[in-house]
Amino acid sequence: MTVTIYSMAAIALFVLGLYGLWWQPHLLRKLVSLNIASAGAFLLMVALAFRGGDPDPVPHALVLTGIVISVSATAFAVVLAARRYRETGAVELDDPEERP
Amino acid sequence: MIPDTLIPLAVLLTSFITGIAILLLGEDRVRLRTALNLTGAVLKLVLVMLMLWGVFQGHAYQTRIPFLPGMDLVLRADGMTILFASLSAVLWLLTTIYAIGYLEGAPHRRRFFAYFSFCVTATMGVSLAGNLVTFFLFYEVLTLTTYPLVVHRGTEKSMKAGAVYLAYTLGGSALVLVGMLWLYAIAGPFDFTETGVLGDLFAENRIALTVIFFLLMLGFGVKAALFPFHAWLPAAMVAPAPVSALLHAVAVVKAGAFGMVRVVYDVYGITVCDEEALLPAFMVLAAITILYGSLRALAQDDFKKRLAFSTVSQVSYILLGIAMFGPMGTIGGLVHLVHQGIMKITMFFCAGNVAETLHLHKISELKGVGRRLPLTMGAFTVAALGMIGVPPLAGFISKWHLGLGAIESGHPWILAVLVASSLLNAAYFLPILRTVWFDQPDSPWPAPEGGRRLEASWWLLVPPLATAVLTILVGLLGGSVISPIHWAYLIVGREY
Amino acid sequence: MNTFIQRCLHGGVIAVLAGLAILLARAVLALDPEGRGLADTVSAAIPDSGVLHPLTAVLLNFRGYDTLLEIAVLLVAVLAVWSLEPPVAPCARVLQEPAHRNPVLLVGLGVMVPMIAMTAGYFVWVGAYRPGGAFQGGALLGAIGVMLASTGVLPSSIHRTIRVRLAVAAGFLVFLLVALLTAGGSGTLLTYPKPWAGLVILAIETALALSIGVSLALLFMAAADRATVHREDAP
Amino acid sequence: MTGWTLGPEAGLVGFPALGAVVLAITAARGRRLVVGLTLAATLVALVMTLTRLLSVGAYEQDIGGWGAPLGIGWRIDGFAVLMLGLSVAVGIAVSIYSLAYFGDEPGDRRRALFFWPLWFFLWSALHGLFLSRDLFNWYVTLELSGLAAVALIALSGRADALTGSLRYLLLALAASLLYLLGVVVLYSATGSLDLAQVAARLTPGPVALAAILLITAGLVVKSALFPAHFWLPSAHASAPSPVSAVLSALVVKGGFYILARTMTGLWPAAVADGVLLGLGWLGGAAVLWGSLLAIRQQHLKLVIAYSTVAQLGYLFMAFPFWMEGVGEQVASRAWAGAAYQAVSHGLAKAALFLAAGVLIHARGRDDLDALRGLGAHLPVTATAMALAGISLMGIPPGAGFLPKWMMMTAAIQEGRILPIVVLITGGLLAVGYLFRIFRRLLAADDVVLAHPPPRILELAALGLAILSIVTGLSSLPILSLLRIGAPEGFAAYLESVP
Repeated sequence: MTVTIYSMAAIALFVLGLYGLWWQPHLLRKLVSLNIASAGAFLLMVALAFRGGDPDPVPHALVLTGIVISVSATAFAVVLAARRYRETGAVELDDPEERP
Repeated sequence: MIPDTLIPLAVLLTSFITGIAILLLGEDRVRLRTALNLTGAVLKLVLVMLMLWGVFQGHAYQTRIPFLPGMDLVLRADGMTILFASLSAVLWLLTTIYAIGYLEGAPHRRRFFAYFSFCVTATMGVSLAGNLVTFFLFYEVLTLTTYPLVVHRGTEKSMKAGAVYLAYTLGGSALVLVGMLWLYAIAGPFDFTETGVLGDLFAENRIALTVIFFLLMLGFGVKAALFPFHAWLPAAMVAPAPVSALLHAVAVVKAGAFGMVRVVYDVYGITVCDEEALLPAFMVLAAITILYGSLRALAQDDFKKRLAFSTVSQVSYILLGIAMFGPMGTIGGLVHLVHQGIMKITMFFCAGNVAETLHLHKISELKGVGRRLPLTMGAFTVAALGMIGVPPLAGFISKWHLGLGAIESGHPWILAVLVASSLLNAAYFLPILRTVWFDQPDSPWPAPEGGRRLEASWWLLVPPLATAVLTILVGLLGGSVISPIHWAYLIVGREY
Repeated sequence: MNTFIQRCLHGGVIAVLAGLAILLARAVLALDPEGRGLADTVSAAIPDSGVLHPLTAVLLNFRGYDTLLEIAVLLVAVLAVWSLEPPVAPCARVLQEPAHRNPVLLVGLGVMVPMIAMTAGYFVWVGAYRPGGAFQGGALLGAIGVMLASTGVLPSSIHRTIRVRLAVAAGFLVFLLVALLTAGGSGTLLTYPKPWAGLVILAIETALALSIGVSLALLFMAAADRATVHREDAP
Repeated sequence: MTGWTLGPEAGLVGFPALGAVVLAITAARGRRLVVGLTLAATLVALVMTLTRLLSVGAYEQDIGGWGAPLGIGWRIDGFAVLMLGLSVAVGIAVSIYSLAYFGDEPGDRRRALFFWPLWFFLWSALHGLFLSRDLFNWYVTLELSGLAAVALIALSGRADALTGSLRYLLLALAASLLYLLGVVVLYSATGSLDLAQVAARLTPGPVALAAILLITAGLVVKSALFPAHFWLPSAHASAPSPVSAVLSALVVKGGFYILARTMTGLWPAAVADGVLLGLGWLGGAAVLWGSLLAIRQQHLKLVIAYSTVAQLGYLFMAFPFWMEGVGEQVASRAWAGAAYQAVSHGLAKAALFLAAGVLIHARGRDDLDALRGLGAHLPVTATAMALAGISLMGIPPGAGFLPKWMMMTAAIQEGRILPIVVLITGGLLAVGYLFRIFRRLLAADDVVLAHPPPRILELAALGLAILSIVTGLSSLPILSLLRIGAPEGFAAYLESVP
């Protein structure tokens, strides 16, 4: 039962994150959405690892790997977006006011 | 001595290596380039003559290279190969000599001669191809290597012509590709075989094989400038004269015509084609093209354009000969493959000389040119008379056999087409001869540059004179072993 | 018209996402509710792994190759962030007032930094037996870096020195050399010789923790630099 | 010593990674030496792997000696080594090119500082990807290669590159998450991440369907299949030219490779026909749409980038031939065709981008009209472009002809007309967009070169272009390599290779 609740919550987080990634125009919001989606995916992994009573360590290790990747990518994306802002003044991906 | 299995490959390599070497040489290494060109061309001619003799003696030359599972690339020499290959080898040598003189001092000669060599390599590959996929490979390479030659001048007009050329020829290739694919699916991998390879298969897949036949023939027909796919040929006239000469006489249009020959004789087999009534449609199409081309030629004042439409008309004689069931028709078609090449290349050399020495491009400007360029115009006259069909010149031989074939195969209306076409030939060639020899020039012609005794440089004079002599010789010496007509008889003996 | 298309697109995306959710939910519900995954297999293999904690065993031994690549990801991220530095390096710091002018901050740092560092070391060591390990330790070291950077003790152009580059790369380098040496020794990557497995893992973990800490701090500093500039440039 | 059985394939991952980390530490010092050693070592590792493959057949390596499901496994078979060969060939050419490409201007010097470690990490990650048979390990290699690729794009520093790379990064991350979820579902159902074990334990049902759909969706975005291609052109066109070459030739192939592995690995137990058919349709649409857009572009690298969109479509057109009820002859023919296409496109496209880099370097601009008359000045580069173009157009003897031929014969055996129409139309459209480049190169305009490019740049491009023609004439060795360890149900066609 617990597993099911956590799993459903994880799926909801994941889908909401993807929706935000598509819908939010501001780059930082997109990044936050992406991290929400990642959180959903990681939560699902941990939740499913708990099915058989004592937890399965392999998904936990995978989540740890996933988190490090996610942190690295997010940091890079933030710096990239900031650099782009310096160059073009744009904070959105398809910014109409972007300087050519 | 080179083993028999390698000679076909060596024939290709003589020009391919020449091309690579030229590409690697600097633009200004004129002498070395000339030497390379001539060595390659002579070497190729020697090898082809060697093969000719060998094939005559019953040797089998074959190079087989694995390509895909169950599918090889095959290069080999049979009677038809020899017919086409010796034509290409002889004319390549002459055209190379001519091009060296024609392009003296022009820019981008390295590129020109390199692609010229590649183009000849592809033509040789077409003639040596021993199965459909090899044929297709070289056929495509031919299209691509000719493109830089067509657009050689690099002007907007030549770019447009290049685009037209590509659109037509690659469209045709797509048809061939589909046909070939389908054919392989039905018949499996096969080599070209005298009297055809389909045999009983045809009865089992009548509809499919009929469609394939039309796909292949129309696909090749594009390059052979068959009506209504001929428009690229006059457009490609923007190319330099040696290119036009090669395109018209040897490489491109002949590759198309040769493709049709291969399909009818060595894939389907002439007997099958006749029994299944595949040919009449092409006979009609050929007749239409012959008349249409001649009529359009009448209306042209541009010298090269008139020759171009004349080519459209003349090349279809080959198809006409193929499409008639009967040895005589076949002989007429095959021999015209060679004869038309010799005569037409003479004319383009001459047109080139006129353009190069006097900068004239229109027929109406040629008044009295004969007195300024007697040798050139003499050669032109021989070729033109040959085209019209005056005995005993080359054109007469072809037309005579075609006429015999028409009667033999029971299509007397073809005779009417031949007569009409000859009259039209006369109608658009004789006025040129009259203008050239008998009209008074509007103003005296400028004297040759640098006080030369000759009307033009040797490089430009030898090729047209040589081909003009050939035009006479192939008619007079029809009985000798190396005459085209003899080979046509030999081939026909094996196909029926 | 344009808004209509947008609305349709919006509806379409929502429908696709809802479909995705249903698909996933159905799959999750169809899974065996008692599925134990590899829990038992891992337990059985622990004695051979050189450590006692299953998570560390998976991370550093069973699936150590994943971890190797993952550290490469972190290293790539640091390189990528550095590569984005604008041609003229900004001199901005997060705190305009350096810490050494503020005695409270200075004393605070003096107490906190050694304590956190000690905890980090403990985490790395204890990872062999109970929850802990290079990542937890590295995260704490990263926190030290963040503190030092925020208080202006570390200059933002710190990566120009080879020592910093070495610290960032150390974890990966050590891990990779172990991998290549074991490949030379046993024919496969990362097959640790049995009696030494625990020691090798501890060495790797230490180097990893150092690199993770430094990398995290540097990533933070790069982003913070940018953020400051961002704020100053903004209208 | 008996223990010393060297695992040569480990060097393919290890040596570039070692080179990367050394260059990250030492920066510009001794760069040529490190690069040279890395290239040589990687090449040796490839040759040794190939030798081993040829002598023992397809083999597996358990990293750490644990074996699936506990540890991660590599599978070294013909397909893997073929892709590794492509990667090493392109990688060496690109590396040699890059040594000269990043010149002595201050911006260039700074770029080179980061180019080398990032590129070698990317190279290493790709090799890891091609070797792996572990579903989660693929996720990690995808992320490593993706992150390095994004950083390399942004290296050019142009505004459009920053936008392009950012869009690519966000999409790639989202795609990875989709893939990851698919993997999680598979693991939860089967208790293994090893492809073969998953395949053996998976049963058709909602779990398998969800997993396949998620994995497919994620990888389709990664490999830029229509309609998820929109991130590719701006990213590939705005990157520095050697990076564009790597991206188009290798990186996008990663997604395809994993998808092909999963589909053939899990086939037929868990692969839905609808998914395969859908991929085929999208592939066909990609061919047509990508080519049409390529014809409309006004910038050299955008033309080539859209051509990548089109050429990737061919890869996916093979998938419908793996549906239930298709004979093994046909399925294997299509599979071999797709693998061949991956190689032929990789070589030709890398050559084209490298050549484009030379032309742009020479003129200092990248619009198509800047190319007018360049052919006369840079004949070697023009030749490289022409040879690579022949392959892309699918005209023999270019390598691009063979995969098309294999797929067309597969289609005709199945009696499907549509793929043939698409394949031929795609070829003709390729002629259309490539000759927009060639005709300008041949134009008679007299131009002055802004910078005469170093000779080595031209030669690197030419080398790859010649290789793409050689590949078109040596199908039998390549197909017999592919036969080694071909997946079950995909070997019949290759059995006939002598």
